[in-house]
Amino acid sequence: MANGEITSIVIRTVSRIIIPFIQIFGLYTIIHGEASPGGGFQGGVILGTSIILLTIVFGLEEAKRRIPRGLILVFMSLGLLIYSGIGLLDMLFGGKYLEYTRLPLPLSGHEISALSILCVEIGIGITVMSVIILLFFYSVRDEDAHGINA
Amino acid sequence: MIQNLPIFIVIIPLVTVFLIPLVGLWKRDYCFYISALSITLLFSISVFLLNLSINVIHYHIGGWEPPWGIEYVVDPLSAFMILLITFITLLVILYSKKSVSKELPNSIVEFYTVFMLLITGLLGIVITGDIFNMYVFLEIASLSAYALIAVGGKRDALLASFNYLIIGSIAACFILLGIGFLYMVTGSLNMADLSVILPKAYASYPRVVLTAIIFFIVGLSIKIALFPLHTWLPNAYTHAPSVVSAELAALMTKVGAYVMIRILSIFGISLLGDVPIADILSWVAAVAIIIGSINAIAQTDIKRMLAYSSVSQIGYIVLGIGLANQTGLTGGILHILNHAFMKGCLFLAVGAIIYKTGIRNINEFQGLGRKMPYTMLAFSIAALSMIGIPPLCGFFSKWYLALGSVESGKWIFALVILLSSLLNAGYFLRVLEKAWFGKSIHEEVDEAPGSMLIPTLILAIGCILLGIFVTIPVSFINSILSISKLGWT
Amino acid sequence: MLMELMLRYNYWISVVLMLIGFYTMISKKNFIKKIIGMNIFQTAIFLLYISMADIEGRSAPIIISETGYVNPLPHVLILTAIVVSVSTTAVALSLIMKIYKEYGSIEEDKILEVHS
Amino acid sequence: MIRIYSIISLILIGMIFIYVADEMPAFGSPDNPINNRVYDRYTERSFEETGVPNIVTAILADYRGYDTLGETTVIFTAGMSLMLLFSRWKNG
Repeated sequence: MANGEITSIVIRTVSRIIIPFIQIFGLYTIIHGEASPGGGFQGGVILGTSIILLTIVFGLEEAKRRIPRGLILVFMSLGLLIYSGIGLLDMLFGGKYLEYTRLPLPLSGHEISALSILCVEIGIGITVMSVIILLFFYSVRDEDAHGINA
Repeated sequence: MIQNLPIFIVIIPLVTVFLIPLVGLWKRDYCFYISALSITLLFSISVFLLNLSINVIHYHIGGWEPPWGIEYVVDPLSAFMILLITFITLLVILYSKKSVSKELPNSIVEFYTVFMLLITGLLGIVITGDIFNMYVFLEIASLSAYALIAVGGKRDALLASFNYLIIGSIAACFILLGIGFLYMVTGSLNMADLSVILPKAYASYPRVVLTAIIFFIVGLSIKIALFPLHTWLPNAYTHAPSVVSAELAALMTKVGAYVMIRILSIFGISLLGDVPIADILSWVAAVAIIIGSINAIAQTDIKRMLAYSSVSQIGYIVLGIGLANQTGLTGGILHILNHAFMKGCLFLAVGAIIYKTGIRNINEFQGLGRKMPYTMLAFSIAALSMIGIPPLCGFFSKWYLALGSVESGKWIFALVILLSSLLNAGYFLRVLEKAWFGKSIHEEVDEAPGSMLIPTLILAIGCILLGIFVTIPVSFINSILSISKLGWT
Repeated sequence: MLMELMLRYNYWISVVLMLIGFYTMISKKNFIKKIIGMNIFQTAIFLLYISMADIEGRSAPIIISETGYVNPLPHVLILTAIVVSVSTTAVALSLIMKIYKEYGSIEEDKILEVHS
Repeated sequence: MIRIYSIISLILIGMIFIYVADEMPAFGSPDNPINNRVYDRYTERSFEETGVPNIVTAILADYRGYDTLGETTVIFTAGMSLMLLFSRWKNG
């Protein structure tokens, strides 16, 4: 229990199995947000919780080894960059900001727009996921430093 | 490209915000240069926009026309506010290099990121023509303000920030409620569209519309710290880092006042004629002016004194809004401009003094005038301007406000302005007397570094110039008032 | 009278929740309780928005049904407002953590004692 | 003391709500003014204009996509604010 990880073999095995499924469900929620309830925020939060589960079960050190701080920072910016980048691209091709149909793709107007919406949702998902992970990492680290469980 | 200029006002700081942490991972000193570069770019764009704004620019984001999509409106008033924000921020950013690396040596990257987010929020609030979009950007600005206040020197900053957060989120909830009520009876969120529909909605749902006004006014009064909802402000400004104090004092409350003007003009004369909201606002503002000044006299901490002085100065702006006539509103908007310069200059000067000496207590200011002559000179100019000595800019906004109150037959407000000028003189002259004529008790203090001194002096010179050439801003404000059609005057 | 109330029961529910949240927010001394109050207040507002979007007998705004849809715009606004609320809560909780580290308490009374 | 203040403000706000809630549009009625202005275009034409069957997503990411950018920025702000707070107060 030194760095807060759970030692029970049942929980460790079950989480090892369940985490990929949570992540798949998160991706499904993001991608299927166009046709059913869901979207970037919801899916991003689900993806984030899978990492939170990983942290709770396998400890902060393991989670940090897999997801370093710099990566979270890059992801946080990347999501927003995708979103605003799409807007800037639209502007580059002569439209207004976020006027999706102006992208020069060999597709019909509303297909381009649907595609752009998908990209935007993915961008939102990335940002939300990394912020959720960041929130959890920081709060856990702080508690460790203070030694409430020590 | 030129028709896309309005969106760049928000996109440039936003893109800077993503770049800063990425560059910061590699080399943290570059954060300052990126921020300064982007603000310079913004400043030049906003000068350009001010010229274009004579014909009001409507920018439909995503190509969707207003009631369905979000619209950006650049009319002279918002162009003026954008120019003010970018100019003051440019100076504050230049000033921040030394100050931040001393006060927050471990978190320069994060500081500049959140600071640019604050700017993004402020610019977004000003430029948008959609009421819900305004709420979103208000929250960006508020959230970053909470964080920026919390990183001030002492642990009290955390408490001040938390208090601000609680009160600020009550305000945000009220504004959200107000938006909800308006949307409930109109079905639209666009400001221009709302002002067309509202008279009809008012006929069938008078109470809902009135309640919406009340919630907006109360929420915004909290955000701009109008007495008696000002309790968060003194602690927040006192404990924030000096750069943040200057930025918030000079701009955040002004943007709140701007939003108040916009919201009131949505409701328009037909609605505000029925209820004495303007009267109530001006009476509350009069009380705020007096109470703020009296509180300021009682302080010994210089930053806290300036914070209470802010409470009183916000009273002036709201008085101008509440007077609801052309002259009064001219005074109010002129005071937004003048107070941004004066308070910015005062907080930057005090920041320089704290940077060099660590002094915050007024009684220890003795002899500083001889040790840091240029900083104290800037401080004195801004202080005299706050008191309202004629050739300086503070006099003229008070003059217009007094004229406006006489015009609407409310002599008592002119008296309030006079009385408050005397009180201002009371607390500022005390500092000036100590600084210039007191016996020096500091031996090895010298002048602040140039990068801090120059922005402070520019603002001080601005105070003089705005006073001498007062006709330029006044005629510009008059053209704002005629073009922007601020409905309730 | 009762019928009148029943016609608008959704508003009354959210009003009661709002008042509970507001009271908790300003009267409780414990910081966490304040944040809980803030969340209740915000959720009550979300409820108000969502309930005013409703149209009886119509379905969720996804294009599959033939019965018509409820008003979709409040849902969108509330998705935005929820994220704002989450962010505010996150910042507030991290502030509370820092306050606890600095003062050793999250009760306003005790902090003021430590302070003086 | 704070209790008295909070009860007073509670009563004030409660009174405002009692004053207003009576008059609000009825629950669930299709004639409410909320459905006047933008409702029709969103529900009838959003699929052909954006190509997305979920109307909420269509508005969220297209019609009012800029709000969503702002909202993503809000959560980004929360993340950066946290980093700022924790980096500043690292050693208490």
